[in-house]
Amino acid sequence: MPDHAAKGRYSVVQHFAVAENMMRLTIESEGELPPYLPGQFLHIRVTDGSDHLLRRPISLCTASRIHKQFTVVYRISGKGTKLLADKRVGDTLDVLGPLGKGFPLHKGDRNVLLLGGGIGVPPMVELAKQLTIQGVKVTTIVGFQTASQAILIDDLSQYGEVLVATNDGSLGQKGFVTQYLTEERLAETDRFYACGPSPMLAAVQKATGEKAVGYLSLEERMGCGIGLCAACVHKAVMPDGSVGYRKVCKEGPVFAAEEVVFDV
Amino acid sequence: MPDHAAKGRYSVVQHFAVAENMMRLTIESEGELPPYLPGQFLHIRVTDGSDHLLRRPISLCTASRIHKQFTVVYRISGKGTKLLADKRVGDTLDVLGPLGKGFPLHKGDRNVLLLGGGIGVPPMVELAKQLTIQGVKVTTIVGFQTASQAILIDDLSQYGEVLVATNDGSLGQKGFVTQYLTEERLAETDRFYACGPSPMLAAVQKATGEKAVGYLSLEERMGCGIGLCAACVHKAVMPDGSVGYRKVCKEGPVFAAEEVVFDV
Amino acid sequence: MSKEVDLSVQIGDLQLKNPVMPASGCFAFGKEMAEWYDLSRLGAIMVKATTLEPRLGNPTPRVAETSGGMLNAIGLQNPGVEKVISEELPHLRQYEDLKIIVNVAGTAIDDYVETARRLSESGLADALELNISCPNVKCGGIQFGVDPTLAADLVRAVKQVTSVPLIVKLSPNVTDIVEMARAVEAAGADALSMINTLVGMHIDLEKRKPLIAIGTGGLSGPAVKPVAIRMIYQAAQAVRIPIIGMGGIMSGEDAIEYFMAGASAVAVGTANFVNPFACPEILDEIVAWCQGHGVERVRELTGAAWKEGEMPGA
Amino acid sequence: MSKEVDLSVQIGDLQLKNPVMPASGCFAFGKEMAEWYDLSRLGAIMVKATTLEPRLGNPTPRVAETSGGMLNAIGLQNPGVEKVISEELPHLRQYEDLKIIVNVAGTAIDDYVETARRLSESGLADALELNISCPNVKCGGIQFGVDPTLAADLVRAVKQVTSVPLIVKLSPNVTDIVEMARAVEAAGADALSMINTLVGMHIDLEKRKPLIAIGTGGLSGPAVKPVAIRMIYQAAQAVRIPIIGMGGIMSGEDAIEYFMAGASAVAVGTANFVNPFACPEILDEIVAWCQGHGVERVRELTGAAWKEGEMPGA
Ligand SMILES: Cc1cc2nc3c(=O)[nH]c(=O)nc-3n(C[C@H](O)[C@H](O)[C@H](O)COP(=O)(O)OP(=O)(O)OC[C@H]3O[C@@H](n4cnc5c(N)ncnc54)[C@H](O)[C@@H]3O)c2cc1C
Ligand SMILES: Cc1cc2nc3c(=O)[nH]c(=O)nc-3n(C[C@H](O)[C@H](O)[C@H](O)COP(=O)(O)OP(=O)(O)OC[C@H]3O[C@@H](n4cnc5c(N)ncnc54)[C@H](O)[C@@H]3O)c2cc1C
Ligand SMILES: Cc1cc2nc3c(=O)[nH]c(=O)nc-3n(C[C@H](O)[C@H](O)[C@H](O)COP(=O)(O)O)c2cc1C
Ligand SMILES: Cc1cc2nc3c(=O)[nH]c(=O)nc-3n(C[C@H](O)[C@H](O)[C@H](O)COP(=O)(O)O)c2cc1C
Ligand code: FES
Ligand code: FES
Repeated sequence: MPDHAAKGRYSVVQHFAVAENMMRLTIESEGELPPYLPGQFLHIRVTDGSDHLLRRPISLCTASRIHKQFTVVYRISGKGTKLLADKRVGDTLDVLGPLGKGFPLHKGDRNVLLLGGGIGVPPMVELAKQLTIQGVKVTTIVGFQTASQAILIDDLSQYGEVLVATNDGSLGQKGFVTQYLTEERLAETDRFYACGPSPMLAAVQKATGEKAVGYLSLEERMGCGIGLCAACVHKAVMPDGSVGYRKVCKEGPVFAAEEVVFDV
Repeated sequence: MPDHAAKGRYSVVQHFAVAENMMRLTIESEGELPPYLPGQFLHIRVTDGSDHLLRRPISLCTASRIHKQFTVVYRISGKGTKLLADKRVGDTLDVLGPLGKGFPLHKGDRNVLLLGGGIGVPPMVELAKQLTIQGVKVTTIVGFQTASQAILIDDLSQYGEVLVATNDGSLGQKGFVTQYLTEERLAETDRFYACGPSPMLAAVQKATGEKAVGYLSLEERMGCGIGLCAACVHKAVMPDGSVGYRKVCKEGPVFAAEEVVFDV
Repeated sequence: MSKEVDLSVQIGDLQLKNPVMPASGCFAFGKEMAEWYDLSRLGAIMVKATTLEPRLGNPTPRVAETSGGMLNAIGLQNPGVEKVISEELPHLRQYEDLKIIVNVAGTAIDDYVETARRLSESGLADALELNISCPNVKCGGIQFGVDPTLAADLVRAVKQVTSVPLIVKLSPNVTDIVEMARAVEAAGADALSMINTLVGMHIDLEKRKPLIAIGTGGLSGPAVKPVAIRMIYQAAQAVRIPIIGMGGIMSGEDAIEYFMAGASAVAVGTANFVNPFACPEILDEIVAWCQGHGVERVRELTGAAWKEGEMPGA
Repeated sequence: MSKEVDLSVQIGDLQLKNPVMPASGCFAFGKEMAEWYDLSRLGAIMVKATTLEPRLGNPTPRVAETSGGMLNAIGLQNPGVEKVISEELPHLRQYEDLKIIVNVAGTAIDDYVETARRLSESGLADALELNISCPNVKCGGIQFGVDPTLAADLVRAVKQVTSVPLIVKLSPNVTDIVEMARAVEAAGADALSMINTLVGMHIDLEKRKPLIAIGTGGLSGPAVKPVAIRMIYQAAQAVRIPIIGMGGIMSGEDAIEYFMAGASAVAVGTANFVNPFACPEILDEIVAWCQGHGVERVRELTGAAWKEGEMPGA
């Protein structure tokens, strides 16, 4: 089995609510952790039976190799995440991954911008951590519907300035994350990394345009999570330059921003 | 809701192995226990999801109104009972019942014979208890494949003599429970109560014949357990004297021995 | 307090106070369930298949569990139409506004017609459900269920002797459900109920033979819901008569899905076995869903998932 | 130590070292899975549907979860037969004794024939699987899958241009599976694979429209197993050609059930999504089951659940 393909049982060691319908889950491996990158996702079974067959993709939020722990933060949004939320400390979980292509780190970057919207915020934590370790200055812009849904601001603040936007203005500035993408800020940014709902990513792509290079992490419904089924495709520029469907689970979820094609 | 129709959630308070693949499970109600009779069964969901839809019928073994507890003893035989065996103390279970017609107790009986084979032994415990409380002298004959599968002999011994038969002679006498049904014993028996696999019950019916009256508790695969689906039928003499199919869940599982018709 | 939701629906000439009823064969003739709750909570009751003569049904085992569902092969066990009329139906009249829908099965046009005629004349059936789709008996009517011409002939014949609304229950074991739906509509059906069970099998590995005594059984439960939703979505847009939807309904949300696919009412089968209170709980959940989504009349939901411009019979 | 179990099976002229293979569309062209385990563990591999021209496939969402199963509407996304031959298949030749079965899809007889011809001539396909049953594309071959005459015509035409064994994949969305099986056998099919997916739908209640972008999708997973087992049990006794069984196989016991129903080999689809190691684990479980039950040759199990005297083609 190569480095990036791992299947394991993990024990739940922490599991608690961090905001309205948002849970923070820490799981621990018996053996060593498989290799991981910020932006990769864990593919989690929510039952052992055949009731909910498909795994749920949840981004890695942080990891600790020493403690053999992965942490994810997820929203209870449907039947599967509801079942997941019932798991108690001591229960075990069947997890694939971390899977997919994570956020590439570039030597020489000095200032980077992280953009997270809603449940796109979690992957920014491990990313901010790794960038900081490499001596990169990190600024994070996060957006939420409303204050009660805000997550991980404290975690992110450890690694640099955090700017907040909420749709209703109940926390930080009212509006979207893109309002912080001023000409000035983009000019001093070496690279950006974004994760969030499609409309946000499309807006980020538009706002950055020629002004900054960066990455977008996409979300699509998945069948397998490992490149077998072609369920998770998103329109993107193909290696040959044409526009086609690329697999988010295997070729992504992280794509170079300029490669991604959004239907308008 | 009438007395005999109850649906509730119970907490697991004890759950442990009592023999090879045999578990003893005690569950506790928050409120008062519903009414129960020996010979009735609990209809237990083994998952909350739609994976294993059907409930599993398990006979009441003993009950304690003061502790609000029911105890059952069951064999791990298939997928559902395997899942049931995974339940830990503190987990909750969705239970219907006790359901069905239990063993009728008759005033004036002085000597009764209980016959249990394999997983037909558990209902004899509550029956022996209630008979003893009414001052009836109880003799119990139990049969098992082999010594490692023997269950509940100590429990039953509290209420009178227990005679044991095993197919391989590893405990008690070698052979079947019917070997104990001597002319003499039947002559001094006011009534018998039997539960076990069909071949045993057919043998008991044959051996007792005109010599003793009693009851047989039948086992059939169930859909609903409450008389809706007609899955659980067994051939029996109908009220009008003809032979037809009667519902084991609702009209049984206990039938007068002479009513039951076995296909030979 | 939340707004009242108008639950009434119309199935042809049959006015139901609410759209939830137990499915045929999953509620016997109602007596057993009456011990659990007041049956007047139900919009209607679809009772067990009734045949001209008494039927003993199939040998056991008659049921098997499968992933997300179950197989059954009861085999139309019932006391015959005379006893159904004299002993099984009268007690149901005590429940206010509970419509009685009697499921009619048979082997040939003659016995179907005679059974339907007697039930219609009895005054104890508010509607008949023509079971042309029971997969569990040889000559049990399934040949009608998979052949549009035979089905239409049967519907026409039964229509002539009955004065109550005629609901035709379709089998999902066909290549073209729309063709079947259109055929029985053209022959005079007042409504459709769909779906009956899919034919399936489970093999007992130790015994090396089918677990169900007669071999095959009918698959029901959540496993079949996607097939039922698809068929109703297709059929409802091809006919003008209303549809009672069924197949794996376990919750209010499942029922809402059926409405959106094109059903006007729903029947609950297997769920009753899992939870005796399934029907009233599903009804409560429908109400809660409607209140949470600003839906004032449940009948507005029928066909809500159709593409713009797709109208029934259009 | 337990006895060795003879796992070899024969599908027409195709000799397989063991009876387990991934099902088409559930394993891409093998490259991704090769990162998880050594593909020589598999008896064969059924690769993704291949069409004459490249296909982009359907818009997303392409999958939905259902009780005990899933819906998919991928829409035959593939790079076209030329690229499949030049880029996708060659790497599979590195695996010892791994038979390559290429799933062929099309819209009309012509393109099916041309695709099959090129694959057969490439020397990279050990067998072809004719996909006449994909429910997820308009004109995607499903018309062939539900009409015995059309299916037979197609099989005859493809047979003329191919020299490798031809497996025909049947659709379960038909009234009479036996008629379909007989028709393609008579037309020259060397084997059958069954079943493809059942057509289903799931509605997104919040959006009030089908969740799958194109509306319907194909239902797979444990939910459909009873239907597949029943169809194989019926078809296997009506034809003489061997059957590769599929539909909801998640464990070795499921595979054994397929053998007993009449399959000679099994294909594993959805289970790969749940557990990447599904195929080798199922193979291990088959071995363990055989050892536990004194079965020396897995092929002895084929048809074990048939009634005495029921023999294939008899
Ligand atoms: C690469 C990736 C990373 C993600 N990271 C996170 C994260 O860190 N935190 C978080 O809260 N959520 C994350 N999501 C979204 C998360 O996967 C869905 O919210 C979750 O799968 C919903 O499952 P459910 O059981 O609640 O919903 P159900 O409706 O029961 O799910 C049914 C099926 O649909 C899929 N599905 C439903 N909604 C979505 C969705 N929005 N996106 C993808 N699949 C969906 C499910 O996976 C499942 O297969 C991520 C998604 C992807 C693709
Ligand atoms: C009235 C009654 C009382 C019973 N009391 C006891 C008891 O006290 N202790 C005990 O160990 N067993 C008892 N049984 C048998 C017990 O119900 C089965 O062993 C159990 O249902 C098997 O379930 P499973 O999940 O292990 O098997 P699975 O094979 O997963 O079950 C699949 C389905 O078949 C049914 N089924 C399988 N085997 C049987 C069987 N032998 N009898 C009835 N249904 C079956 C299951 O209920 C389920 O619906 C009783 C059965 C009945 C009818
Ligand atoms: C045990 C059982 C018995 C049934 N008997 C009948 C019947 O007599 N007549 C009929 O038309 N349908 C019968 N059905 C089919 C149901 O009415 C219903 O169409 C089917 O079960 C799908 O709904 P469900 O998934 O909610 O059970 C029966 C189903 C089951 C499970
Ligand atoms: C995502 C997905 C894609 C599929 N693609 C194809 C295909 O391209 N060609 C084909 O013949 N069958 C295809 N199938 C059907 C499977 O090969 C198989 O027949 C079906 O899924 C039943 O098996 P399962 O329940 O094990 O998945 C596909 C199934 C799935 C789930
Ligand atoms: S989810 Fe299967 S290919 Fe991406
Ligand atoms: S189990 Fe349903 S009637 Fe007895």
